[in-house]
Amino acid sequence: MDDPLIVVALVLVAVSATAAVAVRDPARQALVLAVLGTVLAVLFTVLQAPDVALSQLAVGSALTPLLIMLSVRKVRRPQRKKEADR
Amino acid sequence: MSVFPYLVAVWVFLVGCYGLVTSRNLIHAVGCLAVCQSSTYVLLLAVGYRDGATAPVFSDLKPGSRPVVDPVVQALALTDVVVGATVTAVLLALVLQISKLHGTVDPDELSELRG
Amino acid sequence: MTRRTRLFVAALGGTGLAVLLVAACFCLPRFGGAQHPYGDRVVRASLARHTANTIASVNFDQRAFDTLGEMSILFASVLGTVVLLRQTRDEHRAAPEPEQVAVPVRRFALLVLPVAVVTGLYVIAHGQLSPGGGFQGGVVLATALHLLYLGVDYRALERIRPVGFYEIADALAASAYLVLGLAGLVAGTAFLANFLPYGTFNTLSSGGTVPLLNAAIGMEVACAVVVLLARFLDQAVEIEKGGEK
Amino acid sequence: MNGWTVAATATLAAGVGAAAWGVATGPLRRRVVAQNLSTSLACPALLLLSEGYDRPSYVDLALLLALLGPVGTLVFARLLAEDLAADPPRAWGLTYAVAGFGGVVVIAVCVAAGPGRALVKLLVVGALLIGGNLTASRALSGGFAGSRRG
Amino acid sequence: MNRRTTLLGVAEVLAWWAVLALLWLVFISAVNTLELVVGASAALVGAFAAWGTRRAVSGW
Repeated sequence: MDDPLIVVALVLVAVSATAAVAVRDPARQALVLAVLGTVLAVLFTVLQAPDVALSQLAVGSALTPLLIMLSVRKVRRPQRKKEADR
Repeated sequence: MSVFPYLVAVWVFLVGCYGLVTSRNLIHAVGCLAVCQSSTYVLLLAVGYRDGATAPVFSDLKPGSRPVVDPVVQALALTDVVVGATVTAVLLALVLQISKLHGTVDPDELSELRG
Repeated sequence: MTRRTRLFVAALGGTGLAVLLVAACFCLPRFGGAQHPYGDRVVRASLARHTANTIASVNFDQRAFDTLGEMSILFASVLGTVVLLRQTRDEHRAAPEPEQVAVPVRRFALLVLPVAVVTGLYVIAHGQLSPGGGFQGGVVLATALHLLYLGVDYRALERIRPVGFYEIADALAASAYLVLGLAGLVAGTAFLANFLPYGTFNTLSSGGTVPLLNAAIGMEVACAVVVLLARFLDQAVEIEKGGEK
Repeated sequence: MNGWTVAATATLAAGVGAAAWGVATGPLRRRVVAQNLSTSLACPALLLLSEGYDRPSYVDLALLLALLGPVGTLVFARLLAEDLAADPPRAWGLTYAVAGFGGVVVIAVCVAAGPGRALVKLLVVGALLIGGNLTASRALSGGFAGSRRG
Repeated sequence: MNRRTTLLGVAEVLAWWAVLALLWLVFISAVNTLELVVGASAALVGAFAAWGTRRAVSGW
């Protein structure tokens, strides 16, 4: 009945998941993961699962990117210091 | 159309696995694991879908007036989304420890260190 | 094993897995099919227990024991992160430098924070009626608090976020879930059974124990996420290598 | 399918699709803008879906996305501030266009909802959506000027 | 903390409470007593959050 809508959402998920793997820099991957979270939430809405979509929105839009970006900052910092010492 | 959503779930899972195997950065690998996780949600919700149905939430819907999709799979996916995020946090904490101990987050360099 | 052989093995295994998974896909029930025996029964049971949101009924009533398991994973992962990311002896804390944030961004953060808190509470409180519940609302609440880090600076967040308090609240919420389950035993039914009166359909008091378990999970998730993010923020912003100072 | 879901499909395919492509390629300044626009395009799509499925309770999804989408962009604006300061994004035309599109969708959905409590809720979502989108764009282009670490 | 700042603080919390309680009324679909009680307490939590953050920030 709503087939085109479901197909579009599924294709978007497949494309952004592929992009999330293909982008190798963790900071840029976090950006793609944030978009993947939003697209997944839309897919879940289209599949009539608003509860799961809410979960995905709450987690994917801010929490996961924040965790990854904080880890990236922590891992990068000693390297930056080394460059400053050089 | 009748298997396309399942195939998308399989694709997302395999692509995530490919990323895990070829990753040169553990933080990137954790991100790929998150992609793998999301494939399970796609699969579960696709199994629970019913053509022309709506969500089994009756706050703005008269019970029985429209067909509804399967709520069991939704309940499974819902809790796992949040719990999965905290598990991601544990993995990232492990990565931070590795980076502190060895000064690198490249899995190849790490295996050389051990040998 | 060299990188090349490892990739070869992975490609071999991946191809096999792909073939098996695709074959399995064609054996699954048709997408969008009308056969959902468990779903139909769950919807009937949920309506009999006056819970408007069937998913909340599954999570907090019909499969509440399962949610207890999920909650323990959550609790354990918070515990694991706290242990992994504690300050070691060769590290010291450096005070974070104040941040200069553009005025509109700062005002936006200060205005949206209370709105997000109320929205999170709304999502938790209406979990058994409309889409939402403890898991989602808890994450929203915790995210709202961290607007203060994002829009102002870390010291402002530290002033209103005593981590010890959230750790205690996390444990209290986890035990509240257990106590509510045990109350079912005391009331003469089973562990985590829905022993309270079901109330009027589609009101806040409907669903028996569902709203209470929902609130416990909401508090648990909110506190858990705050504690998790506190550890990560400590690591990323304050704790530095080296024992001097 | 009805008019609302067709509009949602078009928004997803053209808008969010373009944002997904933009976030995966190009320089960092384009990626962060694409991430911001992906949330501010998905939110109107969710409003359209809520109207298309005739489920007022789905508006909660759009509300949450309008609240948390800009927070997600602030994460990147904050933690990538040093990289962005060297090469700040300049896409105000696109940002205003997307904000205008969000406004149009909110007005259309409001007209369909008719007067009542639901109308005010939709207006709150619209205000959060547009205000959040513009503030997040502001944060991306030099919102964290004096950022060293902290 | 003198009387003036106390009064200002109370006024601020009350103002936020009114705004947030109104917001709760907008969010919900049906009004009844329990809903109002829960909404009023949630708005109070939000109002104290707003007051606390503004104090922590020192300056608008």
